[in-house]
Amino acid sequence: MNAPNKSGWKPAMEVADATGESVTTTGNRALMLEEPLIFEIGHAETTGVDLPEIDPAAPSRLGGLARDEAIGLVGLTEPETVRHYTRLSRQNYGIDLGFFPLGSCTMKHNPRLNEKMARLPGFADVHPLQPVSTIQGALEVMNELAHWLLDLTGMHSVAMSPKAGAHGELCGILCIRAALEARGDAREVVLVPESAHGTNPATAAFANYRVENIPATPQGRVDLEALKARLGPDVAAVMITNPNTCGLFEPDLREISDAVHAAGGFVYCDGANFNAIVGKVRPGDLGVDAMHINLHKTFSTPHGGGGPGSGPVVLSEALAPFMPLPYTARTKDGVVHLIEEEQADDFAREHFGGELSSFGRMTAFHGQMGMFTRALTYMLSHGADGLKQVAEDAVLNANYILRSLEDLLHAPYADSGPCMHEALFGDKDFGNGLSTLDLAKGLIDEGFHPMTVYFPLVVHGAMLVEPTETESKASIDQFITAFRSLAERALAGDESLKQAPYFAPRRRLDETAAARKPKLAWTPPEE
Amino acid sequence: MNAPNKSGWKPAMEVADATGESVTTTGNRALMLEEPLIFEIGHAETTGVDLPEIDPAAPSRLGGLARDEAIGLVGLTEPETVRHYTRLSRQNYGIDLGFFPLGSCTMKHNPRLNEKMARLPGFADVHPLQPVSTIQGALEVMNELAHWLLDLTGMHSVAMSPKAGAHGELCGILCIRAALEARGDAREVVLVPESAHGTNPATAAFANYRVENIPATPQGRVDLEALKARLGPDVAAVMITNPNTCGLFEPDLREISDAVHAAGGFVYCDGANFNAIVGKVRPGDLGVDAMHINLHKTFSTPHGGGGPGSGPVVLSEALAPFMPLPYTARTKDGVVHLIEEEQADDFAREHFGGELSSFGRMTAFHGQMGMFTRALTYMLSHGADGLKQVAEDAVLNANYILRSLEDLLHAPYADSGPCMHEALFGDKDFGNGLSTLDLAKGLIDEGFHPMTVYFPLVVHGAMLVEPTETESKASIDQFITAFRSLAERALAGDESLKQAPYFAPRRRLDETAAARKPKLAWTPPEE
Amino acid sequence: MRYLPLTDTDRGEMLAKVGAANIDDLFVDVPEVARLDGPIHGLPMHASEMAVERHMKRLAGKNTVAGDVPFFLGAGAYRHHVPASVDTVIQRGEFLTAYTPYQPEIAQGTLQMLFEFQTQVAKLYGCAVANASLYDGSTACWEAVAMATRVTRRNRAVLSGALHPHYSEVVKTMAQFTGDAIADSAPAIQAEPDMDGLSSRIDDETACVVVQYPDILGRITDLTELAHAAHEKGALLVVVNTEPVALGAIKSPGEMGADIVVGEGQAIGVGLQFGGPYLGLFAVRDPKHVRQMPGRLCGETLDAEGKRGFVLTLSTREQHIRREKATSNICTNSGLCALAFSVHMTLLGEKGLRELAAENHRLACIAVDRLVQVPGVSLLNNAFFNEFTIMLDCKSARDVVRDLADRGVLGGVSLGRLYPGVERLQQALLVAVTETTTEDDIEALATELEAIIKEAA
Amino acid sequence: MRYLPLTDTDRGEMLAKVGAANIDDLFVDVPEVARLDGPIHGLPMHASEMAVERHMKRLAGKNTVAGDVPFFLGAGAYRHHVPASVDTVIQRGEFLTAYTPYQPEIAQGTLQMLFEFQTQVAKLYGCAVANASLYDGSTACWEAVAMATRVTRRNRAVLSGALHPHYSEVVKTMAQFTGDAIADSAPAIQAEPDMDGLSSRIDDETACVVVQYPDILGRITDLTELAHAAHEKGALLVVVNTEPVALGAIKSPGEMGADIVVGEGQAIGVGLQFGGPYLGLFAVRDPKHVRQMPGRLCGETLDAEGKRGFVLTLSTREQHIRREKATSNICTNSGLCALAFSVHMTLLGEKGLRELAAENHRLACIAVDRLVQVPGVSLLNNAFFNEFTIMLDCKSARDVVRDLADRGVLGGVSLGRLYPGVERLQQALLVAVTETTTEDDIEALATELEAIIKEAA
Ligand SMILES: Cc1ncc(COP(=O)(O)O)c(C=O)c1O
Ligand SMILES: Cc1ncc(COP(=O)(O)O)c(C=O)c1O
Repeated sequence: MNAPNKSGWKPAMEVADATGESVTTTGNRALMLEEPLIFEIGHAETTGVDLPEIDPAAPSRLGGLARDEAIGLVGLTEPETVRHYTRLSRQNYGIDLGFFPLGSCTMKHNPRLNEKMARLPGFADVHPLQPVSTIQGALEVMNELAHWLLDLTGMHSVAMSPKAGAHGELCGILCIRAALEARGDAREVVLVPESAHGTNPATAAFANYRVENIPATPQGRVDLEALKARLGPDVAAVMITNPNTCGLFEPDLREISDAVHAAGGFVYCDGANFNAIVGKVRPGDLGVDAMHINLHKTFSTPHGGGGPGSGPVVLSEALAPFMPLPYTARTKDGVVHLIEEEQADDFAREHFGGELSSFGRMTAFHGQMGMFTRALTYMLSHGADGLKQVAEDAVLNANYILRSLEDLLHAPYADSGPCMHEALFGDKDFGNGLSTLDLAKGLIDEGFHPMTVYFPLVVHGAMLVEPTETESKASIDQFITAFRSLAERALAGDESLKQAPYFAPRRRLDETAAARKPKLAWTPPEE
Repeated sequence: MNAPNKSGWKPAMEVADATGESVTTTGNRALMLEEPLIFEIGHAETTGVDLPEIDPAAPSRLGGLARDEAIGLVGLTEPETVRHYTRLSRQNYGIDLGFFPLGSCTMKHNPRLNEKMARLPGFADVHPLQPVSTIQGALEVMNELAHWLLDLTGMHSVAMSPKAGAHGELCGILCIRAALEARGDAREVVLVPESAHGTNPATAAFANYRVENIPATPQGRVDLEALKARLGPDVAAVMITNPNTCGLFEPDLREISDAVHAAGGFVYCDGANFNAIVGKVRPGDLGVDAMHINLHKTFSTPHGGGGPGSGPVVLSEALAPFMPLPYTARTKDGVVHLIEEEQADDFAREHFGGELSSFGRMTAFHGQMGMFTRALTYMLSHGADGLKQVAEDAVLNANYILRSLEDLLHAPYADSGPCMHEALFGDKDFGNGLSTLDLAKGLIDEGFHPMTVYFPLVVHGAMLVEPTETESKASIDQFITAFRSLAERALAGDESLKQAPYFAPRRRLDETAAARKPKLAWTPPEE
Repeated sequence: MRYLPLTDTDRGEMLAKVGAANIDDLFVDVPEVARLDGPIHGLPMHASEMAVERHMKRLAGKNTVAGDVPFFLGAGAYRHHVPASVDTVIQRGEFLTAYTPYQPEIAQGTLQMLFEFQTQVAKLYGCAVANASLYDGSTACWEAVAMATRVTRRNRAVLSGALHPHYSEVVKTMAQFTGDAIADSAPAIQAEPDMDGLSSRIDDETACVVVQYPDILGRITDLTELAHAAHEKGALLVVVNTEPVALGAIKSPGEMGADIVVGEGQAIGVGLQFGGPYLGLFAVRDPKHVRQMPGRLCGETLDAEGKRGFVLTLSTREQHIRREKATSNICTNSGLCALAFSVHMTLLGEKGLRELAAENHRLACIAVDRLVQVPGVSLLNNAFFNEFTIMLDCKSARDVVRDLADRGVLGGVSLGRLYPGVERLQQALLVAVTETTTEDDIEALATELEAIIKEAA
Repeated sequence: MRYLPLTDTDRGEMLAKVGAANIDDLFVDVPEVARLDGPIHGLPMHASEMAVERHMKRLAGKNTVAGDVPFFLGAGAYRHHVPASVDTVIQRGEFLTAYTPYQPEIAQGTLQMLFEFQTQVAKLYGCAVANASLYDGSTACWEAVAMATRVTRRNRAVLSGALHPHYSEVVKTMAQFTGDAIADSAPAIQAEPDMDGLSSRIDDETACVVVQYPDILGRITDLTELAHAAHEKGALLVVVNTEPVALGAIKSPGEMGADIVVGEGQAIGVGLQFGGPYLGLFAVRDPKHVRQMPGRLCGETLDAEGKRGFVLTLSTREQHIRREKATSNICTNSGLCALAFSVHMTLLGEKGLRELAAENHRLACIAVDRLVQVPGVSLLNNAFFNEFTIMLDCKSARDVVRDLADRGVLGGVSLGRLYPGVERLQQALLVAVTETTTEDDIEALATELEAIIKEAA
């Protein structure tokens, strides 16, 4: 409805002087509401639950350890609580509000049927240690989900318990270490591209591997020949992200896998970007040995402001025997078994014809059931046909953005062909010292969540735009218009961008001060 | 946290010239997001549900009336739908966001347990015409609620089916008409105070009564002597609101009732303000014959942006036989009966010792079940002790506001003693032509919902502030500070208030233009 | 107490501020004799969430849940699948806990939604303008009659015999008091409604003729002739619809010449809820009648900066402005149900609504075909959408419904339940089928019906 | 498809813009041989909400719902009543559909909540600083051990035998690979844990000693001595708590000298959910250890206008900045569970938490008193909070649990389930009692237990 402004626009509202003084007595601005901390409005004697008063004469068998000092908590009544969190929530951006093209994070719509199904008492109100006869439905969910994951990836087995992507990486790398150790082959190095997500090197280091770089081509892919040259008996694994963090497919993955296998190593694939290829190609067909799947990305479980996630790991036949306990499996008689430490060997002997050399246990209980129900609901909703369409639309949206901005913005790999689910840009040629951060903050004023910035590290001022498939063309077109306007201003060196955002609940926050003298918990104001 | 501004503050942001041009390309301002109409973004071929495609060869037994033309609807997918309504919702104020002192509307907190209980499949997924043996729980809810309502009001019977307060008024007045007609006494006049809510005269007129004014005292109460003087054989009923719409208790209600009864008429009490006295005094003890109870006020069912409500009507013994069908009743054997047209007479004879002369039926089915479950949940939560505390806190909050502002603002009845649940002010002495509306719009900028304005009609520029009991002292104190600052500006004639609100999703809207050439439905833009 | 934020300290400070020694000083106006001194006797004291939840669950457990059994009830309330996102939206605090949008600058969410809702209803009904909702279909029906008397300045209404009996009851109840004359009757048991008979009852004093479409027996008839007949006599045609999904498959009342179209919106987005809250829809074909409409209307306008916005408009029709001269006494309406309807309708869209209607009709056809195979069962209707009337070869369909319930099937609504006195209707059973009905459900109904009829014979 | 907004027209226009003839032109990098040409074989096609809901409900129906039966399971996952408003808050789209708050200007909601959460956890644990959550208690336990090795530059950890066996398993699994040495054992069946034995295992190479409080058998012991013993040797005391409600009744680990306190937060706000997602809590008593902590931290700061605001801080500890040198590889954590915890904790407050704890303990005492009346049942613990160990006079508590389940009672967690190999534990049954347990539930357990033991005898 509004015509795009011409580049060079200046905000009408000047930055207030930094006195913190406000234009209303309350500091509120109509529906943009300030909210104190609970510790500033709650009381020790206030509560939002109705429980029996404590009977001081009641018997106590606490071994003389009854708390005598105050804990220091405060309570709010229900009206105050609902209002506190509602007001806080209104200072947040989410997918439900608008376009959230945070590259590598796959911020797709979170279907509400998922939420409804996860709340069925038959899933939500079940204890993980109930006798197996009383949890057959839960085990079936895990099994059905496992079935989908294996069919979609073309892999042999799947470890369900990892709690998120990074935990899944650890699971995969530990399977690899266990497999190598099982054959008495202690290797030391894991190769990781510079463009990899931080969790990749962190995971490898955590498993006591030395991390070395995989060289890249100018087209943003793994340099096959250089990699081959580096392979040797010290290399335990290569960790490759596919599609990679530049939003590009690794065309040589099959050959990489073959080379790694030939050198006695394993291929770990970071599956965070599986959304681009689900239903289009199966990682198992590309020689991958282990890959985590972020159910909170490809399979639409909500990110919840930072988690929880879920990171099942699909495994090749070579790694399957080492997967962590517990796992579930359905035997030919249709019964679903929860395999824990106790039964693992018997079960493996009887049904898989060999002993399980599980490397151990990664977590208490059996994994992120609440995410399994959501992800399975999503898979059943989309079906095999829908999931294929998901990948296609996600990739189409990203290419559309790439081609709609490449004339204006530095797009480092645009010439190398189509991208996958992400369009990548850099801040080359921005004027007056402006950088990616300024453009990102400008997007906030325009009503968008910024893309991922400064990642991957291989591109200067990287801007990684992942639209996902749940965005309409109209929405993407509006984003492109706003992005172009901002890019023009950044290229022209419009300094007003340095102070963006102007309209968000907060102006730019001082992160340096926060880290210099960290204040990480509320403390009572000094009198 | 922020010091109150001194009176005379001027907003930093000037009103833009009325070109509709925006400071961002999108028109958004960070989290304050613009949203088009569904008809501007949807498509006829888009849908957010997955249903089988239509088989054109399928048999059709539609009597040749199959629709051939397009309906003209548009659809959105689920992601677009959730976002559309989420963005719209963010342009709304609700109790969950902040203080909502809308007088006469009792905007108290809506407990979330109510919502949860109403959604139990045993209540939500039950058809009103199921065989009675399959709906015993639903009937018990109605009966239990009826029981509470009767105990709290000290009345004889209750008609459960009215759909909101105004529907309840109609129910009560029709009971009165039926009772009078039953005794062959056709009367013509209903007396209503000038301060009454618009639904009172509208209801009386609807039931074919002539409406006449009840005179008021300078203290804002019914003028007992004047009323007595007017009573006579033509007066069918007086309609009195208690506490009245000035937020005051009618101390003479018992005497009024006696006088009305002596003159052969009935007393209808508008119970919209029951929240002020629940558990403190029973209308039945004051001689009331009929009173509706807005479950969506006193008993915390949500207003939902305009409804649904629920308006059960408690009745005196004299009116009970005339109440509308259906009703429910529990017999001595503990069984709960749904009494419809068919059983009414038999049932009344057997259990109440007389025939029912019900005036008929006010609605299909049995009333607002979804509100009954919520209201009952609320009553059980508060209990008899809690409900008493509700009234006390509601009245205390209102008096606190009255006494915190009366030095500054015209408070017409402040001298006559304590108020009940509402504090009433007028805009006397505002400078420069400013009025109540301007102060109200200023409150919007401060992050509050304005109080009720220009009602009751008996006070110039009335401002009716109803805090309810679910507001904390801190919240009320903040409101008082902001209100004082605005009042000072209004009294000083600060013209900047005439353009408030400055920060809301919309500036003042042109209501005159809207009414002059009404546009009440979307039409495609002309090419 | 969990909903009461004042602490005892607060209360003390506030009493001091208002100059009261104790709380009862603020209740001085209450006559001494009437003042209660403790919590009301006989009622329980406050209870925890957990305790209340247990109590309510116990009550809920005593009802048979429609979704748990083969289910065929309709008669003005239909069980459709409501997408999960509808509830997500209506639980947003900004919608749930808002009041009527009296302050439009901070109520654009509700207002724009109402504008969209009005447009959706108008289109569905084939009308120009719809209002922002009334209580339910039955009260909307009465409001239509009342409006027709205002428009025509006549006070006689002719009701079709095949109008939902609760709706006729409501109209007749109200008319008793307003002095309007109402003519009606119970439906005749025949495959087609007697439209000629209905037309012939329209005369020069008739304000309106009211007809249901599809009617209470599930029958569908062209209303064009009836519209002509009414218009010829200067009367209005009021069409009542209780199943909006039907209008995804059949012509709209507006198309056929209806002047006022009203109905129950419950079937879309709202759910069964044991009969309420439901959603009254109200629309007029001719915009000139707008100023006689009851209820709220939302209209488009501009704000001081020239931006489009929405407001409640034409309020001079309403009680809060016009008082005893208002077009209706309605105040609180069905806002949140209108939102649920609008969200569901937006999810459906043109395509989804048509598919939904087709699926309902498809399954209804399957049900009919199966049920008429049961010995002693015959179909009354020539035409139907998703509800139809079957005649049972036994004394009382009402008893059959109870027997079916005992066998775990909620088999429909007997006309005996709706028209207890009317002998000729006692063998008729109204059966509704929606997209939520499975073929297994149909089979269960047929099987149990067969068994019951056999036993009775 | 209901989640895919692109229309075929859109797709056509967009393909034209990107210069592709068809969608597969965009997948050219995928090796020909690996490209799939149709939907993957063997998987179903897309399905309606209704169909999916039916399927999922069928599966859910195969589980026994804890709330439907007398229920006594604990062992690291507790069933507490979660107030209805908790779910309202966590379903707000602005919380549910947000990502990690990388753009603080439009993530103050999440950030302020995390700051409040960190404060609540720190206070509960008697610590100075808590982080913004980890996956769950067991992984938090491992992270504590790993942090202790960083802080002390030693790599031996001593685990109490009464640490939850899943937690020890996780620690031992991880240590296998990091090269840390872990000493542990299954618990001894005695009324008091052997703290002296544990102390005696701490030596100069010990990075930390890890002890659970209340422990896996429900026992409660003062840890002050153990803290001294550890500190004397330069080791850290890591205390694990799996039932945060207990800390409303008993001293905090911080008070007793714990250096790192970790635990499972599930009991407050999160619910059972068959074991996940849960909520890892992590806190340190001494602020000087902050820079060695794993996971995200939210800190207070000012914005450019001088207004208070919150940001993620000290990120140089984290993988996205520090990569292979990070303190942990964690990225996604348990944000929404932290919100649920924080909302519930805010509703409880000091008063509510203490009352909740007292009510749990009261009912546990009643349960103990009743159960020891059952012939063949004896109590192990001297002290307990809401969970305790009973010894059954029969071969296998595990079989008893299964028998109880067949009789409709979920009667607890047998130690045999947790320690399958350990003979001496097979007769022990862990019983948890919370505010959701009724006296009828306790009676049912006692009665059925008595019957089973009798039958077995
Ligand atoms: C490429 C990549 N790898 C790994 C991860 C880590 O996954 P998680 O956050 O689920 O632990 C992410 C998540 O942001 C990612 O984008
Ligand atoms: C005093 C008074 N009477 C009657 C009513 C009408 O009630 P309802 O809106 O429930 O129809 C109201 C509601 O605003 C009111 O405040």
